[in-house]
Amino acid sequence: MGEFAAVARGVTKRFGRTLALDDVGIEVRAGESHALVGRNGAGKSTLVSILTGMRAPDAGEVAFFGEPAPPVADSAAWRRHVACVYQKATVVPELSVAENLFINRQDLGGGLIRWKKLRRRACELLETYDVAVHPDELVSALTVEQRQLVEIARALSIGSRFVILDEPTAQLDGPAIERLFDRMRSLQDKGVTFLFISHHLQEVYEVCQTVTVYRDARHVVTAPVSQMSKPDLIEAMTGEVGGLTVPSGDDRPSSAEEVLTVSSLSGDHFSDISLTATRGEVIGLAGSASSGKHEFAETVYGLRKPSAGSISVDGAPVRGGDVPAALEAGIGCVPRDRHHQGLVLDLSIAENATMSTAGTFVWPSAQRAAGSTAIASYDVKAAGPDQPVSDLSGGNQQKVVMARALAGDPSVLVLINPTAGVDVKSKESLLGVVDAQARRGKAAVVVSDELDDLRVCDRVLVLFHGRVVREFGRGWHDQELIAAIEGMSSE
Amino acid sequence: MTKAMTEPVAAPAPGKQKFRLARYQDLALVPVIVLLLVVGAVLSPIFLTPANLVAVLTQQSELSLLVLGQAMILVVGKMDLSLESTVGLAPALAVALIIPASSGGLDVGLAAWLALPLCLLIGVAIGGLNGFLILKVGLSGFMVTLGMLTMLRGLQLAITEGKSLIDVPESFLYLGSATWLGLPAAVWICVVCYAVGIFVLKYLRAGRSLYAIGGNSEAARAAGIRVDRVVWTVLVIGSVLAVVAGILMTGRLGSVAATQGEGMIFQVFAAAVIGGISLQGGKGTLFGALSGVLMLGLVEQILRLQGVSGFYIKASYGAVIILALIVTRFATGQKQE
Amino acid sequence: MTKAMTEPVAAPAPGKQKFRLARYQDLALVPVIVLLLVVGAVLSPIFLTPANLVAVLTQQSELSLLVLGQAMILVVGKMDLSLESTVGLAPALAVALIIPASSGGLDVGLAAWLALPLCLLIGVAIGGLNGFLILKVGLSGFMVTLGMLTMLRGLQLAITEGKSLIDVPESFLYLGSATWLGLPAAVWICVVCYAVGIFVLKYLRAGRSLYAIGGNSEAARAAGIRVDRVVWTVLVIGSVLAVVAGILMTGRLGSVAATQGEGMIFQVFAAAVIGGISLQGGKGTLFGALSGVLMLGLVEQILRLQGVSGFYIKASYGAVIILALIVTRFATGQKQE
Amino acid sequence: GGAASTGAGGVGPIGADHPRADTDFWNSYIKYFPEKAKELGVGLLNPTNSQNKVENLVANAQSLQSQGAKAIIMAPQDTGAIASTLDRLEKANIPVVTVDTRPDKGKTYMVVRADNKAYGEKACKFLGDKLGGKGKVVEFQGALASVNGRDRSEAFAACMKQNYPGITVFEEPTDWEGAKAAAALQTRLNQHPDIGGIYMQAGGAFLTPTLQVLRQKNLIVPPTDPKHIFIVSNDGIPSELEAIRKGEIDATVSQPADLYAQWALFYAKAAVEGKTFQPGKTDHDSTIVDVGGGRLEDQLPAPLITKENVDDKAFWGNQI
Ligand SMILES: Nc1ncnc2c1ncn2[C@@H]1O[C@H](COP(=O)(O)OP(=O)(O)OP(=O)(O)O)[C@@H](O)[C@H]1O
Ligand SMILES: Nc1ncnc2c1ncn2[C@@H]1O[C@H](COP(=O)(O)OP(=O)(O)OP(=O)(O)O)[C@@H](O)[C@H]1O
Ligand SMILES: O[C@H]1[C@H](O)[C@H](O)OC[C@H]1O
Ligand SMILES: [Mg+2]
Ligand SMILES: [Mg+2]
Repeated sequence: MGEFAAVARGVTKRFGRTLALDDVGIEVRAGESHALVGRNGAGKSTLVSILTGMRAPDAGEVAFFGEPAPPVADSAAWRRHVACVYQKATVVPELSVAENLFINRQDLGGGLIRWKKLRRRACELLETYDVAVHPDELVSALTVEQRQLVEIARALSIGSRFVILDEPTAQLDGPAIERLFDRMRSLQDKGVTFLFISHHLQEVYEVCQTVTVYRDARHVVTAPVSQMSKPDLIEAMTGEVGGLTVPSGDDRPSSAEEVLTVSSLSGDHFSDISLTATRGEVIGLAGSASSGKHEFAETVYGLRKPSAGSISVDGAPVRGGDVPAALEAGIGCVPRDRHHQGLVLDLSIAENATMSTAGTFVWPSAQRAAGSTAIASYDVKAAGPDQPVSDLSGGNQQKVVMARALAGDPSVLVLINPTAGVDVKSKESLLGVVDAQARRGKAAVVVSDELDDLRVCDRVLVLFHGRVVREFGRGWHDQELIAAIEGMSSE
Repeated sequence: MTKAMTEPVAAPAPGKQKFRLARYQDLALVPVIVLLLVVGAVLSPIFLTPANLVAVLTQQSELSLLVLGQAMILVVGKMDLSLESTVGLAPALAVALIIPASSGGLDVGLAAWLALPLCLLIGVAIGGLNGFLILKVGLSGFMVTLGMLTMLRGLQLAITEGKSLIDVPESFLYLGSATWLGLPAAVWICVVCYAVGIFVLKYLRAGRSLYAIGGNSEAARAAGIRVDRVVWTVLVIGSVLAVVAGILMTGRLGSVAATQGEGMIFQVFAAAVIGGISLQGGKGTLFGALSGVLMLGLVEQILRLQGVSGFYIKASYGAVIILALIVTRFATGQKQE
Repeated sequence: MTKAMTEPVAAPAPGKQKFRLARYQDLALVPVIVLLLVVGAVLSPIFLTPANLVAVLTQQSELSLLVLGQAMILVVGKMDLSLESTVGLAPALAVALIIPASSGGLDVGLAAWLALPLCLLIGVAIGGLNGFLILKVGLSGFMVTLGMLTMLRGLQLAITEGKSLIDVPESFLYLGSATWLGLPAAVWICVVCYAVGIFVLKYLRAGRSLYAIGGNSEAARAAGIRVDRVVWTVLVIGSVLAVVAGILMTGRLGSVAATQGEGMIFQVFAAAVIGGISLQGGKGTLFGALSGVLMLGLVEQILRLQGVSGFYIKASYGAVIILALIVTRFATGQKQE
Repeated sequence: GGAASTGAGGVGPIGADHPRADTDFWNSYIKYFPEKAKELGVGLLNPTNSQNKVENLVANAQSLQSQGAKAIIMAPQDTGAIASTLDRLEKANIPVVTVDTRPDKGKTYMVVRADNKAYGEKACKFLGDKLGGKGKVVEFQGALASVNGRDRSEAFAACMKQNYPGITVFEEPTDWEGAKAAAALQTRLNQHPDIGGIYMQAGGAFLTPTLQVLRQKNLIVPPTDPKHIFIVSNDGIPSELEAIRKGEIDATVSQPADLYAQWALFYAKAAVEGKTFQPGKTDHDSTIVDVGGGRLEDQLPAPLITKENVDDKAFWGNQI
């Protein structure tokens, strides 16, 4: 059994009446990169918490390199076997990089902490793994990418040769993802084993050799990646035949009637951007994390104040930096991060979905009815309109955000990362909504790092350092778009 | 739209159960209150007499207004410790501006009828200042209002030189001492304030927005709620309610005591939290808060009627707070933060 | 109190600048303290005399111990409001167990030398109980310690029936009244406690774990830190420090005052936060907290020596707190929460 | 420091701490203080005020000491917790005169107060006689941390037990706070509508809130009415005398605020001048008693005021 870096067998885990894992197993061969995929709520993160000793399973066993896992209380022993970059960051933001690297072992075995030595050791470590950050930097000042690298370096420095990455790419832009993959490959060459979780199936093909699929808390299949086509994979995840059908929308009727006009808009991290969208048009905005594309979209919706330029909807100017004004003018928005700006988790689906619609009075029955409509129209899996959104899985939560953005029947949609962290099937239905809205004569601006999201667009603008550097019509190729995003465009 | 084809993520049952519980959570204290009424009646024959119950209500009226204000402030995700000092300062300052120096006033000599409006205005000013420091300057709400608590209490001392003001204009005493339709005016005022508050927080968009802001202010902002404006308004309303409490207390005691309101803030938090208001914001109802106030009032009254010496009342009161927290903790099954 | 990672800052430059500032943040109040010394000296010829400075230190010694305890509790991401009642209850209970009923005691008649160890034990018990309720029962720390504050203060009332205890054993008075090498023992004790605290929080793994837990308790747990154990220990240490403060105060006043410690908790928070301790946990140093204590002590002494009437001192004190918050806010450039 | 002195040039400087300003009794005392100092030729430091908190008193004493006070006048309201401060002042050779209260421990040059036990007794006898030895009485106790609260409470209780066993007394601890008294009275009146008497240990603190409660319950009626509640108070402030005239309350003990100020200053001056005193009758209608261990207390007269003698100009409450 020594050939397996990690083995789990017969693992069952229950949260109250939710069965999160139902007698599942996984075998991760030493030295490989193993993908774990499944829909939102399939139980992936729960398995991770069991494989890292953060939770004890209700039943089942775990072994590393043939050795049974240590008792849950002995976290030090777990850390030598397995390291993890969780969905949520496990760093301490207000402490320095050096200290985070050696957290809970700052004394380096010497009793007293010697800060100079600690810093030196941190430098060495960062150099070894080629992480370009200063050891004195506070972790709160790092980028997501840098933070993840610090976490990986820390994990490897503890001596574990098995690393779990739970949706590491969800928050990274294209080039950063590429850099992460390069690093994974080179570490794999040095004998490190990876368990990799992602909703981006193409990534599985890029870095993994084996894939395991979970569905509804159960193990469905484990196979070499080379033997699973994308449609097979999706079928395994969803239990339905037929691959992903992201609507491309190339048969959408077009119109010349301008809805959204942005002229010479400047603001945080972008300047002098002009753009017009006509009825039924979907415009994509692509670019790296520092391209200013998010800031531009947020400015259009009034979440940020513009420093110059103007926005108008149906010819009427919209006051900048004023969300209510934007809503009034007919702009709806799915904000960048649903946890941060999208939802009030403790409130019900109905309340979240109707939060942006005007009116002095709120009649609970009317609100509930609106909630039910939203659940039906956006295919939200929920017990009812009164259910708090905190009970929903990620994908379903995202649909509620979409419902909120569309509640006032806006004529312009600003969608930022609309499918982030959402499984393939939910992604399909969300993009279907975008297409359907465009067909109803709405204009939409889709800001995304995901190529799938951009495929529904009629044209894609690429931003680089706050300016539009290229525009693509339909039918672009992945490579040319990525090159443009990375600023390597020839034009 | 795409066909429904997603599998339910989790068994829907626990979700359903959770929101059912949540809906009735604001009624959680009702059985406790009934129990206290029964216990009170068994222990003391006069407990259920109208006079006794009215006494409980009257004694809790000032606290209840403070709790009303604080509850809204907590729901919106802030905190105002200075409410208890507003209870004393606003009446003291308003009265001092009216009465002559010989009675401890400031010798400004404003007309007596100005006392009430002036007092309310002072409340607006205090709430507004707190809002400014928290929202515009960006200071920690807990700390600002802690500083304000000290400063306002100090201001009252400075204005009155530590004196209680006895020569209070009649008009100012009226509300705290009048009886309307057989019930003290103070009780009517509380009832009306709570009724309005409960209605607003349930049926008005502006009221609902408090929950959105307290639950996730960024999301509220992104949903088009004018967060700062709402928070500011709530802080001002909280201060004004504290002023009203101060006016009632002045009327009830016939003077503005130098220490008026001192120590109340602890009870305010206790009542609000026991009543289901979360210190984290975004959760709880005013009805719940009110039942927290009533519960504490009944406990106190039972102890007092039982002839429990005043020295033991405070300890029992503290024990009841902790007990209530434990009960709430297990009733809701959620860890508190 | 885990904070989510904030938006990534793209350019490393501002980050670097930030950490530089952050490293010197605990020295932020040093210039203010120097300024206050200069102002004091200009205004009053006796200000810089050893006698006056020692008086300031002595007056602040009890507060400083409470701040030390509270600062550690805040760093670890909790809060303990009950510290101020521990200051009174622990000595009162310990002494009452020793002295006869005729002196206000409980007539248990334990040996006098037991007073000190007993008192410390009571501190351990209170901190332990708080920890149990917060960590094991899962109650809100703010609320538990608020309830505890009321209950302990009530317990003291119940034990002493509102009286101050004057027949305190000599051994118990010693620490608060003795002078060692020309300085009050109280000052020495504070110096030693702070020195140990600063050392532990800077150079020991256990000490550093406070920051990790306060900054992100999930991360701390993942790194193998025994979060509950550390938090519990810190709560116990905080209570014990409050007990020591109570012992010093008893020695200084020559008796256990009925209201010993009352109202101190507000000053404790003010000093800690002005000294750079974050209410959100994970931030601040004990040196900073100490300078917060000294700053407030100097301000108070200057006002007092200036003959500012006691009635104005409190208001000025509140104003200073708010001012200090504003200065900190703009010095660090960060909004507070 | 900037401590300005009033009456400069007289004997002194003498430091004074006033205990509180939130009752009319103490306000009157504070008002008399500078006048009497001028009359006696005493040089005063700016008086401090400890606002009912012993910690403030301790700090204030320290600051008076560092401003060079030759003697200190204080009125510790917590008579226990002042012990160490007295020890410290003794070591620094600063004589202390306490007024109103006698510290439980520690050296004092002279205590100026009245026989507070007598207040309790007078109140007890008055109520006992008026109620004919039976009925129910509410007593607002002062802070038991103060010797005054204890003396008045103990004497009242002892006298009731001995002379009027038929009377039930409800003791309400109030810490000298009017709000606590009002809440207690409200409840007691509901529970026992037949309350026949009230003893308030300090009119300065309890008068207004009590009358406000009674007014709301329509219980302010002439003594002839069977519903009348007999009220006896302590302090003798002008508004109590006014209330007696109006028949709202029935009696009070006049605790001489003027004489408190006058004789406290007198003894402080004498202390600075190095004079000494012996127990025995004085020339000002009072007695110096040795209350134990050579500690002297000048017990000033504190007459009972009722409707009959309320207009007597000799009462200090009629002089301001
Ligand atoms: N602590 C918990 N308490 C209650 N239910 C939980 C808890 N953690 C997870 N669950 C439930 O267990 C199920 C599996 O969740 P898990 O987080 O493992 O899903 P996942 O596969 O990681 O999903 P995603 O792709 O969205 O990250 C979900 O239904 C979730 O609601
Ligand atoms: N500790 C918990 N208690 C209750 N519900 C939980 C808990 N942890 C997770 N859940 C719920 O389980 C559901 C599914 O969790 P899941 O792992 O899918 O998160 P997610 O929303 O996909 O996160 P992300 O968007 O970061 O991927 C979510 O609705 C979440 O609220
Ligand atoms: O000591 C008491 C004083 O004699 C007077 O009765 O007012 C209340 C107390 O200060
Ligand atoms: Mg997950
Ligand atoms: Mg997820």
